[in-house]
Amino acid sequence: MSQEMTLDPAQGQLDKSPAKGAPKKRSQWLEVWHRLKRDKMAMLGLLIITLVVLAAIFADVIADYETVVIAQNLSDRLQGPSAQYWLGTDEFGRDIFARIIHGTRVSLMVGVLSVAIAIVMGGGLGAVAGYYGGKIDNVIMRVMDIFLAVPSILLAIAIVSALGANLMNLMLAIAISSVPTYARVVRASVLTIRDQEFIEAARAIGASDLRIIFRHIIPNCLSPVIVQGALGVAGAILSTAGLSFIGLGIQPPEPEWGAMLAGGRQYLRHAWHVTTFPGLTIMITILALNLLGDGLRDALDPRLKH
Amino acid sequence: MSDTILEVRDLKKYFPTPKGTLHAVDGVNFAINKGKTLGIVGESGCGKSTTGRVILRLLEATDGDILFEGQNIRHFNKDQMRRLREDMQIIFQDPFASLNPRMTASEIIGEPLLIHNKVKNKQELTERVAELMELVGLSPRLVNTYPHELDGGRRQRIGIARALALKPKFIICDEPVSALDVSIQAQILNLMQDLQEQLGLTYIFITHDLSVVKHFSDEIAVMYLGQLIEKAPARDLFSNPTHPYTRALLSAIPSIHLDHKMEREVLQGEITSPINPAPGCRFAPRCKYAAPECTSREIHLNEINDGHFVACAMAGKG
Amino acid sequence: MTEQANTQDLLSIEDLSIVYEVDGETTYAVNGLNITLKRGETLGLIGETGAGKTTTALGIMGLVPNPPGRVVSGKVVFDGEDLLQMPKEKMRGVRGNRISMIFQDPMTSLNPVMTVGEQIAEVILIHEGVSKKASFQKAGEMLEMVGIPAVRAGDFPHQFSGGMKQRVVIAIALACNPDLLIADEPTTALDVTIQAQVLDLMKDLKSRYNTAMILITHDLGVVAQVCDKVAIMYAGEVVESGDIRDVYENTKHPYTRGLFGSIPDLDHSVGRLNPIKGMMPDPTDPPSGCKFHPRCPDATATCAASEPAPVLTETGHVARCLMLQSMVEPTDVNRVQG
Amino acid sequence: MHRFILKRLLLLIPVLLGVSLLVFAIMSFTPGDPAQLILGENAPPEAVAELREEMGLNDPFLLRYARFVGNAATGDLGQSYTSGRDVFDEIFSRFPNTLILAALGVVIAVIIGIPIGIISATRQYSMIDSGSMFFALLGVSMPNFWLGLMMILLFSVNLGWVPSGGYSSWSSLIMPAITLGTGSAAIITRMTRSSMLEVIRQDYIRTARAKGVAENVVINRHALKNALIPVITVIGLQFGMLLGGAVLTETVFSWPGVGRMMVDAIRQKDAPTVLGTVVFLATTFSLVNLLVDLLYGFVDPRIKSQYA
Amino acid sequence: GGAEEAVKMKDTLVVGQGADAKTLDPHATNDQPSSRVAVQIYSQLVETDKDMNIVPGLAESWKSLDDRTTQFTLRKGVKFHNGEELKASDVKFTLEAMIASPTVAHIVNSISTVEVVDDYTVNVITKEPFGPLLYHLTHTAASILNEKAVKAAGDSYGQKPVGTGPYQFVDWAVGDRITLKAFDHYYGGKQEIPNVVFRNIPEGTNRAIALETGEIDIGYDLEPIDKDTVRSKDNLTLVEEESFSVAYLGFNTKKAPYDNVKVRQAISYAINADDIVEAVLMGAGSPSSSPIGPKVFGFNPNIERYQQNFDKARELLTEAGYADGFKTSIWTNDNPTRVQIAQVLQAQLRQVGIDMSIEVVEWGAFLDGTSRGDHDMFIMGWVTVTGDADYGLYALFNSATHGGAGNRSFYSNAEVDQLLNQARTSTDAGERKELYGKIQVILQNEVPTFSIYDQYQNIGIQKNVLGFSMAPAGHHKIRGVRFQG
Ligand SMILES: Nc1ncnc2c1ncn2[C@@H]1O[C@H](COP(=O)(O)OP(=O)(O)OP(=O)(O)O)[C@@H](O)[C@H]1O
Ligand SMILES: Nc1ncnc2c1ncn2[C@@H]1O[C@H](COP(=O)(O)OP(=O)(O)OP(=O)(O)O)[C@@H](O)[C@H]1O
Ligand SMILES: [Mg+2]
Ligand SMILES: [Mg+2]
Repeated sequence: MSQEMTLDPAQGQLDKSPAKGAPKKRSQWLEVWHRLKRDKMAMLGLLIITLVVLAAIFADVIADYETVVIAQNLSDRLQGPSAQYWLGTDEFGRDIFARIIHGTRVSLMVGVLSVAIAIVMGGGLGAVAGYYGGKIDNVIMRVMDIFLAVPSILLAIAIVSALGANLMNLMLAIAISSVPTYARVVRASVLTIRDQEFIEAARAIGASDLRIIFRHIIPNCLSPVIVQGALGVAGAILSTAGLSFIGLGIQPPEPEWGAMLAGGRQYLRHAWHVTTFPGLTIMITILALNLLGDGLRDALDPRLKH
Repeated sequence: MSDTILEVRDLKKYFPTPKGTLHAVDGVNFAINKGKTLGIVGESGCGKSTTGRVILRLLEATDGDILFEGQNIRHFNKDQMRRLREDMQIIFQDPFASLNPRMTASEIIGEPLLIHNKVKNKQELTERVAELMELVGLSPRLVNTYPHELDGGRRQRIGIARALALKPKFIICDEPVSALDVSIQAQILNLMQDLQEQLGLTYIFITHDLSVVKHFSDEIAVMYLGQLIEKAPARDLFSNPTHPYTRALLSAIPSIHLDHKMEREVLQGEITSPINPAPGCRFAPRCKYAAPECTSREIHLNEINDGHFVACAMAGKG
Repeated sequence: MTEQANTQDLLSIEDLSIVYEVDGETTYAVNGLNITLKRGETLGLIGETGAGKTTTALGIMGLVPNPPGRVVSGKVVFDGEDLLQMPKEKMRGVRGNRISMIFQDPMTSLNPVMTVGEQIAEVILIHEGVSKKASFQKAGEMLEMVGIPAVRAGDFPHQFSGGMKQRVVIAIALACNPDLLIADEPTTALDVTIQAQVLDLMKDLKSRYNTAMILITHDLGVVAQVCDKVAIMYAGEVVESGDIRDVYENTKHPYTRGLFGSIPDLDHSVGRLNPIKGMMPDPTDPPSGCKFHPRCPDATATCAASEPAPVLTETGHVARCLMLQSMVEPTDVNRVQG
Repeated sequence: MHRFILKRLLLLIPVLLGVSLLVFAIMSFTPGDPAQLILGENAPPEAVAELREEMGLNDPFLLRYARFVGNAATGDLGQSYTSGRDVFDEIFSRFPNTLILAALGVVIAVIIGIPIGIISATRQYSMIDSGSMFFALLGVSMPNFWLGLMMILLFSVNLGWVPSGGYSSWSSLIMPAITLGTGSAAIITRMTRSSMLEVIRQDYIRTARAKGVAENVVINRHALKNALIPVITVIGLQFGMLLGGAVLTETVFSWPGVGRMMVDAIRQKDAPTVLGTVVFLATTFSLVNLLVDLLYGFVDPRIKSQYA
Repeated sequence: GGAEEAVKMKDTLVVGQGADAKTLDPHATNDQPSSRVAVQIYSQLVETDKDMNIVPGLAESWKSLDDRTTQFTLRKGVKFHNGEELKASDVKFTLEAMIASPTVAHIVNSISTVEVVDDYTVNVITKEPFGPLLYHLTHTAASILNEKAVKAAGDSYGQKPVGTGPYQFVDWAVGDRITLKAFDHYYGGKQEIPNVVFRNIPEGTNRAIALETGEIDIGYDLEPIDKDTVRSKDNLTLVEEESFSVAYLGFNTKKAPYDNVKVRQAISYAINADDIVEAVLMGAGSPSSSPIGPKVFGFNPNIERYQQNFDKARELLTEAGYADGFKTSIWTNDNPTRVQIAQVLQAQLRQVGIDMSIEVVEWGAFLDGTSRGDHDMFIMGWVTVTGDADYGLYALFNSATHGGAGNRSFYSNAEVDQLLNQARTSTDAGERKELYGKIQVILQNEVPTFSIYDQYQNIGIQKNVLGFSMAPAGHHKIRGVRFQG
């Protein structure tokens, strides 16, 4: 009908004020970031993680791999912290500081990649199970139950010892052992999202299953996955350290924190620094990831908005 | 009959549940003419939404026929369904749940156009979205906003724009205003009315708000536990409610007129479970006129007046 | 005169302002609100989402969550005592006993892991100083009174339907025979037929015990059927209040008129509704002057500049509109609401 | 209720079959010859070949698996390749150690975790809250074995208060249980806190306050029971985890538990022991979960009615 | 005072070791932790003293009837723990059962028949003359069992051992401890300490701590790093002695480039064993020049060690055609010491251009893979438990024992084969010694395995434990030990 009729009756003067419905594209992620920024603990976590990532990136600048990190210097064995060796040396006379710095690469890689693998596998399975439901759901989740019934550290040990201890297998083992967690998390959120009206709306406009899963469901169940992922990286680093502790971790001379810690445990009483510094590094990194993870959880949950 | 756009015959939708079969929709019949509005009212859980979803084939019917423009769409294949989606659309109750929180207004409105390849390029898409936004009264500056930044009224407008994107002939409105404040509710109702006039739309308007349905509909169908128990032109239904349940329902509406002293027909108890319902009139357990014959046989809709149908064994008997 | 009026009033809220402070943003939820209520009277508090109805109720109960909420100013004089100044311990003795409150959603207002009997008995046990056994006895009676067989006292909330839960909530609220009952949208979540049952029940019980009631709702119809007085809230302020008949029939404030124009009337058909344009203002950044001016069809330049004061209309109720102010002198609210 | 338990127990069967098939496959398709293992590094090849035949190791995989399942169904989990001992007996001789350690660990975790979680939640954003959450996080962040080593150093070596390892008296339990407990305590603290925060926001808590209920009663009576429901799952999961996953702690404290037995067996490729322990641990884990679900019923009447 | 104190005196000796015994059936296993327990429960026909001389055990005396037959005369009145008396039939039963057991048959497979002459006399006849027979019979695996007890227990004999030894089996908390008590009728007299407990404490650090805290009286296999602590404690004694154990680096001589002796020599020149001993063992061993330790009968003390010489190593590599080095791998199981050795080797070989990766392989797979020859290099240890060179050299270097039978370097040398056979069939000690000397010279030149070091045993003992005597084989008879005071 007339132009006037289609004019928005809601367009009062209010609309012109830039207050809430501001036209700039401020996605939810941006909001999350703004909320996260106010969480001091989370920011501390983020700061530490940034430092760790920087250490990983610039490791080669800080210390040369061939000559400092893996080269043995048996005359300088088990020396305490000094000006030359900031954090002392290990049982082969290698600079612990340099090894910790290079170790960030391995630890981060294992942590991030194994979680990424687990998210892709677990998330995919969880999404399919949750979306289709019924028999498919049942089969997938029963298989997950099987994996879940075995404590994850044992599963990881079994896989590593079956496949052999190397970086790839280690990541795979940690990934596989955490697949059910992600499958469950994703499935649970898919289940809540699946029944929401916007999914039905998408179906009503003729969207295909694939489009619905990728465009509508997955983006909406990312938040619990992100939280779980941040905590998962922490868990993966701990698991790696644990596996190294019983001799199934990263193999020498590659510097890995858990392996360093495990390698030094027989010197615990005589050369405290050999275990203490890698131990502290692990602890601080995990703590940072946990702080960030918790912060993200709060920031992503609008109900916790304070 | 040529101007019947949709006809539903003996539509049934049962859900299997652990406690038995849930008869959400149980033998519903009606027809709607082009450009008209059929209101469906009833209490929570009586099967209104399910009816709407089954018609759109968002749920598969257990039994019955759905004739859209003369074709039985229950047997349409995927491709036919896709094309049908251009003609039949839905607007949902909850403007907060029915929009993907991770998509902007323009993405949401543009999505049907993309899915159905209605636009050739980005620019055309932008233009079409802008047109649609104007149509539903959304300011162009809101293109990039996310749903959570908007109030319920604007969100509902996005939902309406999305439904209109494919230029449908027929829209099911599942409680489109019940989550909104009265002033916003009125704005949306006006908008929908305008759109109907402009675009010649046909609506099924589902609600539990009787005053809204009266205002909005040409014809009203009252549902109780999955069945239609009364259907009449709007005015007729309100002036001459026949089914005891309809009468109770109407008398329960609090009037804004102070002197309107209600003669309440207060119903005892609440709507009962639709799981494995007993045969006969489903309202009988709460009905003060119930007689043995109410439960001894199935009660069907009967035309008692011109266009006024009632499913009551006692109707006309006093 | 003023003295006398005050002692007569069961409840008198004076200039109550409540804010929520979240992330450095201040939400002005209730702004200089004035309400009075006598024993046995029922006040309908109407307003759209975010108008500050619930906050007002929580303010009376002393339950504004802090943080983030804070009572900035005002008095809540109940039976001669300012509740806001009352020590915590004493205030607990008032809550549930002399003033009780029914919350909006019956589905979530009951503790899912306690039997309904326990939940009713608890309030009796706290306030009436009776034995446990006696409190359960009375809880059973309360259930019967709201139309639920006493034998069901041992059931858990999830075993009840929505309407029954709402009755349990009412039973809790009325268990100690309060002087004032605040019901926050007690029927919004219910179907019309159930709503009718619950409203009837409340009306009945109220008249039996001569309880004063504040009924919060956004349904003008419910208020028309149940209340003696009405207060229309907009953006934290009462924009129009007074005797129900007066307000409904001599509506003075443009907002109230807008509300009436927004709802379809069952008895008179109109082609189109006549709603208020725009939407509720952002409570963290309320407009200057009259809060309603951006949406007001009659707004003039002065509306944006100066805040309206409460005005007594010729028929005797109060409205806050500059249009009226130019015609009628501002008056003391407490006096006119007698 | 009985039907629910029965159904859950029946559901356990496919899970256990899956678990055992998985492990059986891992053990079968990875290098390492059991016959060689049994006979040791000096055994002549002919003897090894003979033993392989005798043990049926040359049979097709599925046949061997079927044989295993058949025996397991009668409670025969076979003999350890390394010790020749009956796997079933060995598991049962060690299980009490594992059980008591896990139980005590969980008890410690609960004793620490729940009160801190509650206090933290009721004083959200206070110093107490940040402080206890920080310590909780520290608990999860500390590698278990490292904490264990440090404790040994302090309490056994330097102070001489408790034995450093093994299981000789109740005092040997203290350190391993604390080591296990801290990690779980942290998790339980977090869960309690967030669950409590969630519950405190609920309408029924407001209802309770509106009734005039004193604040501590609101927390302890109204909020806690509701908040504990998800916490119980976590406790159950932790308990299940500790039953089998306390490998590192068992290593650090020379604790003769089932988890350690399994890890040793894995490393020695002692297939029957590995299979036996895995199946056993999976069973206990699932039973603990079932128990938790039943416990739910007691705490949450909504759930109880579903079991009927 | 005194009497009461005596009552309160310790009545239990606690021994801590790094693993639990597997089985106490001596025929079912050959591992050190089991042997350490078994040796308390059982007795053998003959034993060695601490200078490796053969001394009487259950056999009071013995004599050679011909070069293949040895006649043993048994002590009379020796009781088994089940009350049975030791008879010649038990000896026959034991040795025959041993020959039938694939696990330990290699120790006695030279025996063809065992003849019972009378209840206290038994003849052991070998297939060929067999010089090291008596040494082999001192092995714990050759412990004399009671026929009746073995038959009665069936499959579970390993958990209910019955011997003639000083201590008898009481209880086994699997994975944790084995409890023994003094046997009243031990032929050597009842022991002073009534109870002995063997505890399983896998972590070296924990064993040392347990020693310090007094939780254990004797701690086996101390980590090198803990030696100093033990030494420095007033209440502890460190016993450090050479053992029969040699750690070696093996080459797969079937595979290129290790089929080239120059490559093996080059690697030998690239290694600095002193560094390994120092860094990994913290001095708890000595660089080795032979696959058998200095205490073993037949050891040749005149062999030169390889001294680290990178130039020479590179030269040899160039001659072998690997001037630029090569890529290779080394297998080890997850034993931390071996992993550390591998790491030092890795660093040392890098100096001559050999890029060696370390593969930590789980023990079962390790045995399996090395017996098939899947490996390049590997690290292993060998304990010449009998104390006789035959046990140390025959299985490791004979071309008939390739793979699982012991020769995991797949070394074949006709001359060595011949010398090994000659030495084992000779009964003349002087001749045998000379032959083994020769073999060791060849082996040191051809280096099928590079012997890294002879390992010391590090045992920590509470000062109040008296009378503990060392046995180079690593399992000590606690017999005669007592508490001070
Ligand atoms: N997917 C489903 N599975 C099982 N039962 C269902 C499902 N969807 C709806 N139902 C049941 O079918 C009945 C009708 O539901 P429907 O949503 O159609 O009611 P409604 O009239 O739209 O109610 P409301 O006014 O609350 O929206 C209800 O009892 C509901 O519980
Ligand atoms: N806990 C809180 N924290 C922050 N802001 C709050 C909180 N509770 C209410 N508000 C804000 O205070 C204002 C008034 O809210 P209130 O709940 O009193 O409105 P209402 O009239 O009851 O609305 P409704 O009809 O939706 O119940 C709103 O803007 C709301 O967003
Ligand atoms: Mg619906
Ligand atoms: Mg409210």
